[in-house]
Amino acid sequence: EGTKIGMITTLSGSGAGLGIDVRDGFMLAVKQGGGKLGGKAVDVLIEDDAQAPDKAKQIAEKFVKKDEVKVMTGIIWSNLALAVVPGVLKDGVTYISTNAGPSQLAGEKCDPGYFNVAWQNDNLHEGTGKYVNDAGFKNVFLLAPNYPAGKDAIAGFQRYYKGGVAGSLFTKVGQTDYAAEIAAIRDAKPDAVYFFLPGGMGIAFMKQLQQAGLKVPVFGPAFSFDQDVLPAIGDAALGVKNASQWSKDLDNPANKAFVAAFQKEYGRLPSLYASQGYDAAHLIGSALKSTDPKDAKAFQAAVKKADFASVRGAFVFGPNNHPVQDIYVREVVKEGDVLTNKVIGVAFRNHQDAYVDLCKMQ
Amino acid sequence: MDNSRSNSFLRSREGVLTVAALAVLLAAPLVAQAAGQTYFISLASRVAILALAGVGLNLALGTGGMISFGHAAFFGLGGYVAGAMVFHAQEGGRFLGLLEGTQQALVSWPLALGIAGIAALFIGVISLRTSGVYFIMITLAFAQMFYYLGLSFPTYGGEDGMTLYERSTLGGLSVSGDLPFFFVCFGALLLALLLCSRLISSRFGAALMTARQNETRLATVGINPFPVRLTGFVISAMITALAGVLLVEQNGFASPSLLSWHRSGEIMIFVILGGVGRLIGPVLGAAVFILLETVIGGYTDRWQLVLGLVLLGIVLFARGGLVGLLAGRARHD
Amino acid sequence: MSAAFLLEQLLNGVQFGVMLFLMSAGLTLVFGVMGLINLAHGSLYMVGAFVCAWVAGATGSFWLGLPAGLIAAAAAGAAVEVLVMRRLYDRDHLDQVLATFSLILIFSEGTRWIFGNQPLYLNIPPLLSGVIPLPGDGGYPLYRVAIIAVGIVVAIGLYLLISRTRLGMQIRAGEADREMIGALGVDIKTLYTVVFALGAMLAGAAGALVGALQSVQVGMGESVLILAFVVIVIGGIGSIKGALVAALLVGLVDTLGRAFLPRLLTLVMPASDAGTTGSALASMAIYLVMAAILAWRPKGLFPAHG
Amino acid sequence: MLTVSGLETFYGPSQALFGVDLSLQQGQVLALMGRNGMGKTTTIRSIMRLTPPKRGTVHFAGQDLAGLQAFRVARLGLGLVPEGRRVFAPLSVEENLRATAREAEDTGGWTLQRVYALFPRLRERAGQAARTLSGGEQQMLAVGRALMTNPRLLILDEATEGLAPLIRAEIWSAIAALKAEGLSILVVDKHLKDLLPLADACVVLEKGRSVWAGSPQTLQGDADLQHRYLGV
Amino acid sequence: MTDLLVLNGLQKHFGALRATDDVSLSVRPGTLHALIGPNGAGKSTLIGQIAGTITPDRGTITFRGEDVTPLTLPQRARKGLGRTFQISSLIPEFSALRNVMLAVQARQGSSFRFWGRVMADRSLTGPAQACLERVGLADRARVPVSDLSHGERRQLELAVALALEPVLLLLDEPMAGLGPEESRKMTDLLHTLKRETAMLLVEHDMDAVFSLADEVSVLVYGRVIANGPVAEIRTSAAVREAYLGEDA
Ligand SMILES: Nc1ncnc2c1ncn2[C@@H]1O[C@H](COP(=O)(O)OP(=O)(O)OP(=O)(O)O)[C@@H](O)[C@H]1O
Ligand SMILES: Nc1ncnc2c1ncn2[C@@H]1O[C@H](COP(=O)(O)OP(=O)(O)OP(=O)(O)O)[C@@H](O)[C@H]1O
Ligand SMILES: CC(C)C[C@H](N)C(=O)O
Ligand SMILES: [Mg+2]
Ligand SMILES: [Mg+2]
Repeated sequence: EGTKIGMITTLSGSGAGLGIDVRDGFMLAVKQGGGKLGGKAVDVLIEDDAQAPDKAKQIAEKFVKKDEVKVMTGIIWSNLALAVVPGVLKDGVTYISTNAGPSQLAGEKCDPGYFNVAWQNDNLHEGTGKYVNDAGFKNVFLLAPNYPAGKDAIAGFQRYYKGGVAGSLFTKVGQTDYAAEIAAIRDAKPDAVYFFLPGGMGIAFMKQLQQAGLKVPVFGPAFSFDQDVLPAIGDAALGVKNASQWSKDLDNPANKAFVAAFQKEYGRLPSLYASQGYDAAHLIGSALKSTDPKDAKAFQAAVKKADFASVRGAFVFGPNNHPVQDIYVREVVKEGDVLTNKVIGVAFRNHQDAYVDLCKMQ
Repeated sequence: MDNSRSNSFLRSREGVLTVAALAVLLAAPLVAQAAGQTYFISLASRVAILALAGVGLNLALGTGGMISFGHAAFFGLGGYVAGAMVFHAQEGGRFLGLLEGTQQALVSWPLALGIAGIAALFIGVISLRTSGVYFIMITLAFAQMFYYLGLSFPTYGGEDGMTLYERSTLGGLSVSGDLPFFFVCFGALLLALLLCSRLISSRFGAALMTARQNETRLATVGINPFPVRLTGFVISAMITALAGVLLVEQNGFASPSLLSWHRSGEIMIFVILGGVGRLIGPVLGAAVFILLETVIGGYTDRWQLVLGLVLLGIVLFARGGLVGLLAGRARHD
Repeated sequence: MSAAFLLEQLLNGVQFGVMLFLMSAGLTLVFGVMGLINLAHGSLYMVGAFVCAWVAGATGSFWLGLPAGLIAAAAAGAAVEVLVMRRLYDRDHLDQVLATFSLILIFSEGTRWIFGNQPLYLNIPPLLSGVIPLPGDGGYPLYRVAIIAVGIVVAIGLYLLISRTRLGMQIRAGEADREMIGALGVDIKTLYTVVFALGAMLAGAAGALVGALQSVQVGMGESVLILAFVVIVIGGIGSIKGALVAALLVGLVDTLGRAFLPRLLTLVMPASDAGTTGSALASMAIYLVMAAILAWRPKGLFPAHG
Repeated sequence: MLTVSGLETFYGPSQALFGVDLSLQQGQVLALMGRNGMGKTTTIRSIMRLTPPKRGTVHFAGQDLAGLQAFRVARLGLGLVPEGRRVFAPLSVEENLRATAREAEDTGGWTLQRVYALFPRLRERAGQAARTLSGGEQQMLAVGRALMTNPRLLILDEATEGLAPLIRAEIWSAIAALKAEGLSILVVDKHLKDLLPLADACVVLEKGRSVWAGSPQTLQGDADLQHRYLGV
Repeated sequence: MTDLLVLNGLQKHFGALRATDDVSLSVRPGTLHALIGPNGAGKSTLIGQIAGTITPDRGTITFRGEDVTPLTLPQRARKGLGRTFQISSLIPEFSALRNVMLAVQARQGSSFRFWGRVMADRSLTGPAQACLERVGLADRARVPVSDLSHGERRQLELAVALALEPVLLLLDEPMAGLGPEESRKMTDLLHTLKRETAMLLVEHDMDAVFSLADEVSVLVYGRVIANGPVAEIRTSAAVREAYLGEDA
C-alpha cells in the first residue's frame, strides 16, 4: 500500500474538460513511474467535485477522515479551493494546487502547507496586460465573468496595462450567448478586446465575435485559448495572442518528453491544465523521495525546494509558496489541421505575484 | 390518530419502517465511532441534515400540495444568516450593519430561522396567488433572485463564499466534535419529525391536507385556504432553513451554491424518492440518494449514469417512492 | 450610444427569444397538452446539437448535420416516450420529475461516453455566414437572421397544427381525458409518441442551430431548460402563442438588461460598482419579470384554459 | 350482433363482475338494468375493453374482441356515451364533435349539421369551451360526439342523467328515431318509464351477475320482479 | 318574519350570454324552495353566486338581513350558507368521518391548532358521528371516500353540509345519479331536514321536487318566468311548455 494522494477535481458538468486534463496529466506521471512517484508507491484517489463547493468539501472530509490522506491536489476552481483548502490545512494536510490560485491564499491566508504549482490567478492576465501595453494599445474593452476570479482577471490585466478602457462588462457565469456584449463592443469602438472566459464560455464568445464580422484584435490569458477549447473555437482563434507559463513548444527535455508521452497515451495534445497536473505529480514525487507526508514539516520543506524538472523550465517557489516563473506570450497557429499555440515572446522573467507582501509567512 | 391509533401506527409497516430507519441512522455513527471510522459520523450528520431539509419541504409539498422549487432560498438564507453571525464574530463588522456577530447558536440559529420565516412569508404571500406549475416556477424565480444576490454580495465572499473557522457553541456546549454535532443534527431531525407528525394529525393538518386535495371544499365549509397554506409554507421553510444552518455549521462554509436551483431540485428529489407525503420519506430518500452517490462514485467515473438508471428503476417500478415500496400505500383515517 | 447599437440589441433580443421559443414550444406541447413534466427536454436539445455537430464534422456539411440532429432528437424523444413516459401518464407530476431527472443524468453521462469530454466543433454553413449591414457602420450576422426566420415559421406552423387541425384537437382532447379519446377510436398512444417526438425534434433543432453559435458540450441543455420553463409559464402553459410572446419578452428583457442596466446604473453609482451590480441585476431581470407577471396574472399571459 | 358471455372483471384485486351474459340482435334496443353499483357501467367498460375482463368473451359482429385495445374496439363501430359525460373540457363544442368524428360507410351518416339539428342548443354554443356548458348541455354534447363516430352500436350509459324533463323527452324520441333507422343500441338508464317502451329486450344485473333476461313486457307486468331487482 | 335570502336584480353575463338575467327572488325561513328550469337555464350559476364562487355583475344578495354580496365564499359559509355540489366534492383520502369533522372544525373556527390530535378530540368526532348517523352512514364512518359508492357519497356530501349547521342549505341536484331506491331515501332524508333548515333545491327529478317543495321558481334563459306554490307551477302552461313537457 502506497502513499495516498487525494485528488478532487471537476470531472462532470460543463467544466469537466479542465479537470480531466489535470487528472490525465497527473496520472501520466504516475504511470510513467510505474505506479510510483519519487520512487515511492502511490495510491491516487480521484473524486469528481462536479464543480460544487460543498461537494468538494465533502470529498475532502472523506479523504481526511476515512482515507487519512495527507496530500491533496486537483481543484480547478478558486471558489472550491477556498472552501476546501483552509479546512484540510488544519487537519495537517499538504495541499498542492494544480489550477486554482485565488489571491487570498497567496496573501493574507497563505500557509506553509499550501503550495500552488501553477500560478496565482492574476499572473497570466498580468502577462497579457504587459504585452498589450507594450504593443501600444490605448483603448481596450474588458470582458470577464461576474465572479471573483473574473475580477482578479481584470485587476491583473490592468496592473500592467496602463492605457484607456473603452468599456468593461461582467457576464453571467456559464453564459453562452454573447450577442449583447458583442454589440456593446462594436458600439464602444475599442482598439482591442481583452477577455477571460474559460471553457465553453470562451468558445461561444470567440465564434460569435467572428460571426459578427467584428474585426478587432483580441487578447486573453491562456485559459481562453488552450488546447481544450481551440478545436471547438476553430479558425476564429488564429493569430490571437495570449499569455501562459507553459506552452507545448517550450524547448526543454522534460516538456518534449511530456508532450510526446501525453499524445501517445491519450491521443490528443496536452493543454496547460495537463501540464499543471503533470508538474504537480512530479513536485509531489520530488518530496516523496526523501520524506513522508505524515511528517508534514519535513515534507513541506522538501516540496518547497521544487527539486524536479518542470515542463515549463526552471521555477522556484516564492516566500508565499507560489511560483516565481517566466510568463510567455503565445500565438495561436495552425500545425497542419491542428490549432495550437506557439511561443512568440516573453512577457515577464521570474515573475512573482502581487500578493506576496501580504503573506506573513516569510 | 388518537392514542390507540398512534400505537397502531407504530405497529403498522410504515411505523416499523420509521422506527427502523431512525434507529439505523442513530446507530451508524455510534458503530463508526467504535470502529474509529469517524468519516461515517459526518456522513450520517449530512444525511440527517439533508433529510431535515426534505422533511421541511415535504410539509409544504406532500401535506399542503405546494410544490416549491425554491426551498433552496430558505435553506441558503438560514445558512447564510447563521454563517454571517459567526463570520462577524470572527472578523468584526455587523450583520446588515446592525447586529454584532456571535458564536452563540442559541442566538444565531433562531435569528436565522426568523429571517427565513419572514422571507417565506413574503414569498408565500405573492406565490400563493398561483398554483400548480405556476407555483413551482414562481418559487424558483424567487430562489434565483436570492442566488444572484448571494453571488454579488461582496461582504460574504460572492461566488467564493465565506469560510468559517469554528462552529457555534450551543449554550455552554461545544459541538465541534463529530459525534456531538451528529446528535444535534439527529435531535433536530427528530424534533422536526415529531412536529410534522403532530401537525398532520392536528386541526391545522386537516385543513392543510384539504387545501391540497380540494380547495373549494375547504372554502365551502368556511375555512379560507390562503392563511392555512401560508402558515404551512412558512413552517416548512423554517424547517428547511434549520437544515441550511446545520449544513453551514458542519461544513464551516457558506456559498451561493446553497441557494442554487440544483439544491432545490435535490431536496425535492429526496422527497419524491422517499415517498411524497410520507413522514419518513425524506429521510429514506436522502439516505439512499447520498449513499448511492457515495458508493457508486467510489466505483466508477460514470456514477451519474448508474445513479440515473437506479433512480429511474425506482420511479418506474415503485409507486409512492421507497416508502411506498416498503410499506405499501398511505393510510389515512 | 447609436441607433445601430439599439437596433442590434433589439435583434439580439429577438433572436435569443426565437431560440427560446423553439425550445419552449416542444416543452409547452408536451406539458400543457400531454400533461407531462419533462425535465429531460434539455437533454434532447443536447442530443440534437451533438449529433448535428458530429455528423457535420464527419461529412463536412452542416446541411447533413442538421437533419441528422433533428432525426436523432426525435428518435431519442420517441424512445423516451415509449420506454419511460408512457408508464407515467397516470402518475403524479412529481414521479415524472424524478424520472426525467434520472434521464438527465443518463443522457449527460451517455453523451460523454459516446462523444468524449471535449466540446465538439460546429460552425455555421458558408451559405449563412455573411453579415447584413445595419445603418451606421453596424452589421448583423446572417445566421442569426436565419434563426429568427426559422422560429417564426415554426411558430405559425405549430399554432395552426394545434388550433386548427383535427390532429391538434385530438391531442388536446387526449390531455383532457385520455381514456375517453381512446374509447372514441383514437390511437392515443401512437399519437402521443408522435407529439413527444415532435417536441423533441424542435428541441433538437434549437440545439443544432445554437450549437453553431456556441460550444457543443455536455450540460448545455440545463440552463436553457430553466429558461424554457420560465417562458412557458409566463406565456401560459399549453399556449403556443403564449410561448412565442413570452420567449420574445424573456429574450428582450435578458438582452436589453445585460446591455443597458450597467450603463443605467452608472447614473446613480460609481462605475465599478455599477458594473457588478448591473450584471447581477441583469441576471435577475427575467426572474423579476416572471414573478411580477405571475403575481399579476397567476396563470400566465395567455392562459390556455378558462 | 353483440354477444357477451361469462364476463368476469376486476378492479385491481376486487371483483366487480361475476359472470355476465347478454346478447343483442342487429337493430335492437337492449336495456341493461340493475340498482346502483350492480355492475352496469363495468359491463360496458368490459365490452369496450376500457377495463379488460379477466374471463369471458365478447363478440361483436362475429369478431372476438379479446386482446384488442379500446380504440380498435371503437373503430369496429361501437359508440360510447359514457357515464358522467366526460366531454373534452378545454375543447369547444364544435371541436368536441369533430375531434373524433368518423365518416359513415354509406351516405346519410351523422354530420355536424345533423347533430346540430338534433340539439339546437349545441349550435348556439358551438364556439364555447365544453367545460363551461351546463350539465345538460354537456350531456347532449356527449351523445352528439358518439353519433359523430357513426357507430353501428350506440352505447348509452345514463345518457339522460341531469336532463330537464323536456330535453329528456327529446333524447328519448331521438333514440326512438335512431332505432327506427336500424341502429343497434345498448342503454343503461334509470327512467324505466321511458326506457321500457323502447326496449326490445332487457337484462338485469345483480351484484355483478346477469340474473334475469327477458322482454320488457314481462318485466313491466311483474311488480315483484321490479321490486326485487330494481328497487322500484 | 323577514325573508331569509333575498336576491335583488342579480345579473351574470358570460360574454354575450346572460346566464342570470335580472333575477329577484326570496326564500322564506323554514321552507324548501325549489329552483327548476331547462338545462343551461342558469340554475347552477345562480347557486354559485349565492354561495360565493361566482361574482355577479350586478345586483345584491341579502342573507338574514345582511348584504353578503361582497363577502367571500368562506365568509358566507360562516354566516350559515351551506351547499352541496352537483358533482360530489369530497376529500378522497379522508374517511367519511374526517370529511365531516373538517366541517365541524370549521364551524368551531379553530383551524390553527397545531398539536392536538383531531381523532382524539371528542368535540370533533362526536358531532361528526351524529351527522353521519342522520344521513344513515354511521357504519361507514371509517371508510375512505374513495371506497364509497356513488349514492353514499351523495349522502356524505349532505352530512358535511349538515355539520355546518347551516341556516340555509343550497342543494344542486342531490338526486343526480341515484337509482330509484336511493332517490326515495334521499327524499325522505330531506323531508326530515326540512324541520331544521331552510333549503334551496335545484333538481330535475320532478317527483322529488313536487313532494318536497313549498315553493317553486322556474328559471328559463336566466330569467324567472314563474314563481309560486307547487300546485300552481305544476299546472302552469308556460312552465309546461318551457320545461316539464308531458312529464308531470
Ligand atoms: N374504479 C373502480 N375501482 C374499484 N371499484 C369500482 C370501480 N368502479 C366501480 N367499482 C365497483 O364495482 C361495482 C360495480 O360498479 P358499476 O359502476 O359497474 O355499477 P353500476 O351498475 O354502473 O352503478 P350506477 O348505477 O351507480 O352507475 C361497484 O361495487 C363499485 O363500487
Ligand atoms: N364560465 C362560463 N363561460 C361561459 N358560459 C358559461 C359559463 N358558465 C356557464 N355558462 C353558460 O351559462 C348557462 C347557464 O349554465 P348553468 O350551469 O347555470 O345551467 P343550469 O341551469 O345549472 O343547467 P343544468 O340543469 O343543465 O345543470 C349555460 O348555457 C352555460 O353554457
Ligand atoms: C480556469 C481557471 C482559470 C479558473 C480560475 N483559476 C478560478 O479560480 O476559477
Ligand atoms: Mg354506472
Ligand atoms: Mg347545473
